[in-house]
Amino acid sequence: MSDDGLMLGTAPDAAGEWDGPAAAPTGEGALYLELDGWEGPLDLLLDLARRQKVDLKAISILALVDQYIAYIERAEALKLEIAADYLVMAAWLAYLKSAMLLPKDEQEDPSPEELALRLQLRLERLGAMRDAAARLMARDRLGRDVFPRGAPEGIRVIRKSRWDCDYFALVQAYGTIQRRNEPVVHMVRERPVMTLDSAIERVSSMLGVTLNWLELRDFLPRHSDPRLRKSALASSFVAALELARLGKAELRQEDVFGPLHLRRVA
Amino acid sequence: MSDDLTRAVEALLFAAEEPMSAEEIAAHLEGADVRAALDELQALYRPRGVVLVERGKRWQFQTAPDLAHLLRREREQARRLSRAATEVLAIIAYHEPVSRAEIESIRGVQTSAGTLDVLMEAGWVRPAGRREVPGRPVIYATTPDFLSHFGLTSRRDLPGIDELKAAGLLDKVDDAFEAAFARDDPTESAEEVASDGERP
Amino acid sequence: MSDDLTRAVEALLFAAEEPMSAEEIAAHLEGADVRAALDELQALYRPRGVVLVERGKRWQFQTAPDLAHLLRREREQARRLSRAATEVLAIIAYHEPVSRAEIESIRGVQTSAGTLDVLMEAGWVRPAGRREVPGRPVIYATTPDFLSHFGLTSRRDLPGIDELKAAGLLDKVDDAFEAAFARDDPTESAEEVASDGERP
Repeated sequence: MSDDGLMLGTAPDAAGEWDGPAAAPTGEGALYLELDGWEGPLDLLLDLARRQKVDLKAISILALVDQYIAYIERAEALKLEIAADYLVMAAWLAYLKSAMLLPKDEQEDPSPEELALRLQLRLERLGAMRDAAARLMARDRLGRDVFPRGAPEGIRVIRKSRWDCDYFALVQAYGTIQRRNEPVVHMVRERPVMTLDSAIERVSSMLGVTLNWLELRDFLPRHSDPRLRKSALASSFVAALELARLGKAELRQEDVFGPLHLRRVA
Repeated sequence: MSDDLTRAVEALLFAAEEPMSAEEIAAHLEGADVRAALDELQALYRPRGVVLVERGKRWQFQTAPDLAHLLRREREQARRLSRAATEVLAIIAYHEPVSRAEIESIRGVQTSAGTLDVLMEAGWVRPAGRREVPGRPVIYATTPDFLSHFGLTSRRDLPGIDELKAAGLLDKVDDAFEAAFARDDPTESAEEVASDGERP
Repeated sequence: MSDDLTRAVEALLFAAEEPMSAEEIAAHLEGADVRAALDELQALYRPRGVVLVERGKRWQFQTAPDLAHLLRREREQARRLSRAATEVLAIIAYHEPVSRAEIESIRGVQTSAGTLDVLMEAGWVRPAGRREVPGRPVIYATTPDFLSHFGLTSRRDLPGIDELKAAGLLDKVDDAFEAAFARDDPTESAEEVASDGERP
């Protein structure tokens, strides 16, 4: 970026100030006091270049360098405080000038012609944008020169809902309310169950009949209510475990989920 | 057409934030006589989409009355009625005319004002006077639009309690659950399933 | 003169609070093709105190520029932009999209964050994504409001943009340098010029 020494600016521009620095004065004498009026060395260089009153393409870089250095020296002589980037630019320009005055075969790379061209190109671009900004600001601006309608009626989009509900939902809702409103009575139903005590009694008495292995299902009451059978199966299983724990019976199961057999311990 | 004065009056009225009297307009134009310009502009704009009108000696541009509808564009959006609103609608349909307090006592929950608003916005419910009891509460009824939306000739077409029962819509939740559960278990006897359904 | 569609477009644009695109206008008019109506209105209003202008594909009525002296409100003088802000705005408008580093390389000074903020607050500049180079810097562009405010139909209307483009003044210094140096010094070999451009 700063290969040609021109991106030296470190001082931020006058941001946020709506009434920025006054336009640079044109009188020679006023130049001394207006160092703060420029936004960096490039800005000052452009202003000096424009004083040559020639197209920036035809600018004399050598003359420009002399003007800049003379300007900075005058400011120093007046003991004005000069921002570092202006001094760096002055040093760079002094180097450029000496290089330009050297015989061509002693020149280093990049050549002073290249550096001068880059400087000229940059000044041209900055100048072009400065002119463009001025032309832009001079246009007929909305709210300053031309005006929109003062009191527009405005265009409104009114969002309207089309509500949707079907017959079934309506009737179902009424059913829900009716159901909700019926008096709530909690009743515990009597269920046919076999208690653990009766299962233990039943299983041990049946085991007493034989010494053979019996399947657990053989202990269940036959032809009974299926719900009673479920309960009896659970109770009889727990009864079998209990009897085994008490050492009164032994259990055998051949495979996982296979029939469970038990017999009396002799 | 317009001379400079007419153009100036036109621009002033266009940019003005409030209607302007002829005197106010003239004050902006070095006291020129703007009467003729106003008449000219009024005639010029008469057939247009925008017209110049005088109200109480003040002048302003406004949209031509026949085009005012363009400025208020409606956009319809289908929305499903909430469960609460559906319930309120059903209560009004079955019990009309009915007050809000009555609706709430039937539903067993408070009903927000917005719910009734939605039903009135939908055009299905209307206020139908006041109940002559202390507090004179507003009572609500359904509208003809309600009948046509739900394909009913009259409110008598709504299914009665018995029909709701037959359709299973009044079944208690746990009864319905038992019935469904029993069906899944083929060992359960048919008698038992039937008797379950009748148990109180 | 005007048929109904033209009147409708006229009314909508008069009533609108913001400039409207042809598509937005059409959306209010059941998708009618409004292009001819816009052209007719623009021609009709051209000599008047109020004119119809197109700004960045959006249309709006506004007062005629030559009447500015009658309408300018002294006390409401728009806040003046700083010179830095006007320059940054011009650089963004003529080069968009452009990164802050690119703006700085043209101006030769750092740009404080406040300068861009001022332009974004005015609604003239917006971030327009990131440049896909190392560091992915944010790039900036102008807005439709920028075109409206400065009375530009499109960016092609920017004062002198064609000349600037033709003169290569919108090209980067490096590119211009290569082109100019190669042209000015035909003895220079292509390699050397290329290597110049790559110097860190």
